[in-house]
Amino acid sequence: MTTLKTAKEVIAERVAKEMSNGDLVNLGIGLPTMVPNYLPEGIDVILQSENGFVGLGPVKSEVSKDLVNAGGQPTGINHSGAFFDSLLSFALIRGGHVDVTVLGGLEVDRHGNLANWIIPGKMVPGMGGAMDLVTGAKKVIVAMEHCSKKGAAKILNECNLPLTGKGVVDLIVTELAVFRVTDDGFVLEELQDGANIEMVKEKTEATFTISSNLKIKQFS
Amino acid sequence: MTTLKTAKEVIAERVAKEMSNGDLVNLGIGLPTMVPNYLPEGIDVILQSENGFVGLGPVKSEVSKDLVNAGGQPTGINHSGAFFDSLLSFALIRGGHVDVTVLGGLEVDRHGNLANWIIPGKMVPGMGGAMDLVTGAKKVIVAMEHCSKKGAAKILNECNLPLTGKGVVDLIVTELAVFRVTDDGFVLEELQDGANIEMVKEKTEATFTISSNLKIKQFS
Amino acid sequence: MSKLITMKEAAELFKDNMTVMSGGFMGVGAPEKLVTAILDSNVQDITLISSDTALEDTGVGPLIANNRVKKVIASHIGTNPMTGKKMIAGELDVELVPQGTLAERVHAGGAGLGGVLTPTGVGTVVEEGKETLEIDGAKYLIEKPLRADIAILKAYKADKAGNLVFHQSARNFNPVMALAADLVIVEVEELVEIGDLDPDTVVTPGVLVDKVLA
Amino acid sequence: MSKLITMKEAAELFKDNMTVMSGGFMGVGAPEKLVTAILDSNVQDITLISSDTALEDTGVGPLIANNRVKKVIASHIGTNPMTGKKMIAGELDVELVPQGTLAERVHAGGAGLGGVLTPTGVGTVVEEGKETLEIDGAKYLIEKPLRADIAILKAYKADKAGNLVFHQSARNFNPVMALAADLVIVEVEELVEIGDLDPDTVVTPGVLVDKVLA
Repeated sequence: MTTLKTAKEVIAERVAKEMSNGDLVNLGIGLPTMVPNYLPEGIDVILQSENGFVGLGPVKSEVSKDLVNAGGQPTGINHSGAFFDSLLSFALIRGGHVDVTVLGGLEVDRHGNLANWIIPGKMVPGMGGAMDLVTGAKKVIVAMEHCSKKGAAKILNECNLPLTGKGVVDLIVTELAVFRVTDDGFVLEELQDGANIEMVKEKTEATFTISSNLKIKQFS
Repeated sequence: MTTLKTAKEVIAERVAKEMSNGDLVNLGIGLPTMVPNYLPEGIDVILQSENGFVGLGPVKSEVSKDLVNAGGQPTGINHSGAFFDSLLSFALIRGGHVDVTVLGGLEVDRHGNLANWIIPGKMVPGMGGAMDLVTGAKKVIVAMEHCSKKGAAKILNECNLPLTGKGVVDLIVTELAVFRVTDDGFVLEELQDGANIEMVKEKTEATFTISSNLKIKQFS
Repeated sequence: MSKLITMKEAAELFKDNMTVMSGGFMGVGAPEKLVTAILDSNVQDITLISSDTALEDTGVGPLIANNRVKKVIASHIGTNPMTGKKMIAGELDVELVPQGTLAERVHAGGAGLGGVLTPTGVGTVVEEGKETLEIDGAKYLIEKPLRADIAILKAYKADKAGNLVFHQSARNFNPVMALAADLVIVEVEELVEIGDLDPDTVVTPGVLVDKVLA
Repeated sequence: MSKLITMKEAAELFKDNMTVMSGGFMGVGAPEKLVTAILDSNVQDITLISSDTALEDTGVGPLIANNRVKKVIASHIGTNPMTGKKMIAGELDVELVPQGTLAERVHAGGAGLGGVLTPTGVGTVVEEGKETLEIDGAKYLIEKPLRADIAILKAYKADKAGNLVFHQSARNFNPVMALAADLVIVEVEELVEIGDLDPDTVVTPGVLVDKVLA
């Protein structure tokens, strides 16, 4: 019996395949935090928390008031982890020591621009560490549902919202497709289970080319 | 019975009077390291070693291969000391956290310029931490014999040697005199034991004014 | 020359219009007693530099709720709705700074540097109004150093010389800010004797700490 | 995925013309076994970045004596007369950098910054050939970031994940350089098990360390 997966689960599972063993990974809040649940056999990653440690893991025996993740939630640390200050934490991030960051997105465009921190006219939360992460991480993966809740396209020729980073996105993973960002714009690399090219074209405002090695995910 | 003091002892003793209790002090090699021997009663200073600690003190029970001063010599650390890396060490120095640095000098001029790191045509040792120290310390004291071994003036209108720092010197202490560097040039503040104004003028190339509060050290 | 002070003595150190820098991330590792000392002092019009404005009732949050702050320099204000409300109402000036830029600006302020050359924020609103510099073909923003009149920090342990160690993620901005203020006041969970801390594990040397809340 | 390597495996990692960064101050905290590995590798024309060139027979000194270095970037070369002799003979290029500027340049290289804005060296020969910037009325040199192909470091203890702690003044440039090279190799006095080091006292997180000399 096949259990129907949610869009978020489909996305998280696909993002997990981008990880290599030993990668230092920083995950944004929300959907990205589901990624570790889907890591393939033999792939272990080390999670960084930008408030000052590596080795983020589940809470062990008891909650510590001094140990929270970047979202302020209680968390744990692995035996091999280490704490440090914010200066070193962002030196890791900006200096290219983080192999992969996975973030949500409001808009991504074919120049690799990402908008995910502010919607004019709404409450302004602040960029936190997101601008540093997209600038410094070796690989920036945007993990998001293909369209907004209202059905609007989020994969655009040009972002409309204020940017989080310019020319920073490497890969977009949605519940329908995987796009790689190249110097020549978007390349459709993969269709998720049940998606087809027409469907993706319809829900994507941006123009894109189709990879000659287009992968089509089999029903599992 | 009065014991005759060497020039270096006279200088070190006078420099020691510039210290306030609790000051963080960085001492250059040579003469400056004699200063702590002359600290007045009730005045304790904390010594910084730019290779990465505060609380420099004498070697205690046994020598540690990992504990040397900035000259590479075995040293000790006080109970209240702390070790850190070179980045923090020079953040302390450049950031104005060092209250006083005492350094030797080859030449000082009335603009507060200091030359003490290189003699063209001779072996080049390198500036080490000296340029950071003279730039960052709150008070820069040059502790040196009034003239060179050949009798040449070292307190000049304009330095001839390559500079260690531009406009950085606050005070010069020699075995004859104490000069303060002001925006208007040198002010003779004090005559050491046995010195007089004529003698100082003769051995000083730079023009200087004489403080209205000129102190003349009494024979002790 | 004891560094120990009481809450009352701490409260007297704050003045109107001061710039205050506070350690803490979402309230974790924030000096909540010193925040109370500021509230006790009735001081107004603070410029507050902090990673974030925590929640309404944690960390530096109460300074916002009690109208003590005229300007906030922070990377995140979303968890304290009071900050956003007052900003929109024009009662509070907010300068949003990427968190890594904030860390380096504070480091620059504490280390005597003229500023920070960072790629973070290039091509975004963060670039607006700032000078940029091209170095070896890449573009960098020139971000100015940050310093404060007073830094309020939270440490796990301090000895009586002011040497500090921190616990877990409560470290965050505290050691960076210890260099960047004219006066550094620390609140601790445990005060220990000189000699109790291993000089190899001290994170912030006591020479940077002016006052320890007893 | 063990990080442990032998002396022979270490020697194979070095190539001609590489830039190598070494921890250590006058030989203290310098990775002398890794220096031997470089000598064993017969590698030539290294660009060496280090606080100083130690003594002829300590720290990185033997790399100079054995003619493996074409350029040195350091703050002090006076304690190793071979460095000066070779420089004067035109066999060795030497770039002298103020020690604090060296620390910040390595930090900039490791932290993704475009450079350092420092007042150190303004008005001296250090300024020659460099761009300057005036910020709020003061003049700063723009000093470029420093990175290396390989950093060779010395730690007191490492666990098998590469987490490092240091001993006394042997720390110096080691933790700063751990961020600024494509490959980071560490020599240790004691190798311990994962879990033996307290995450609060680790100075350099293991994620920065690629190889540990067994």
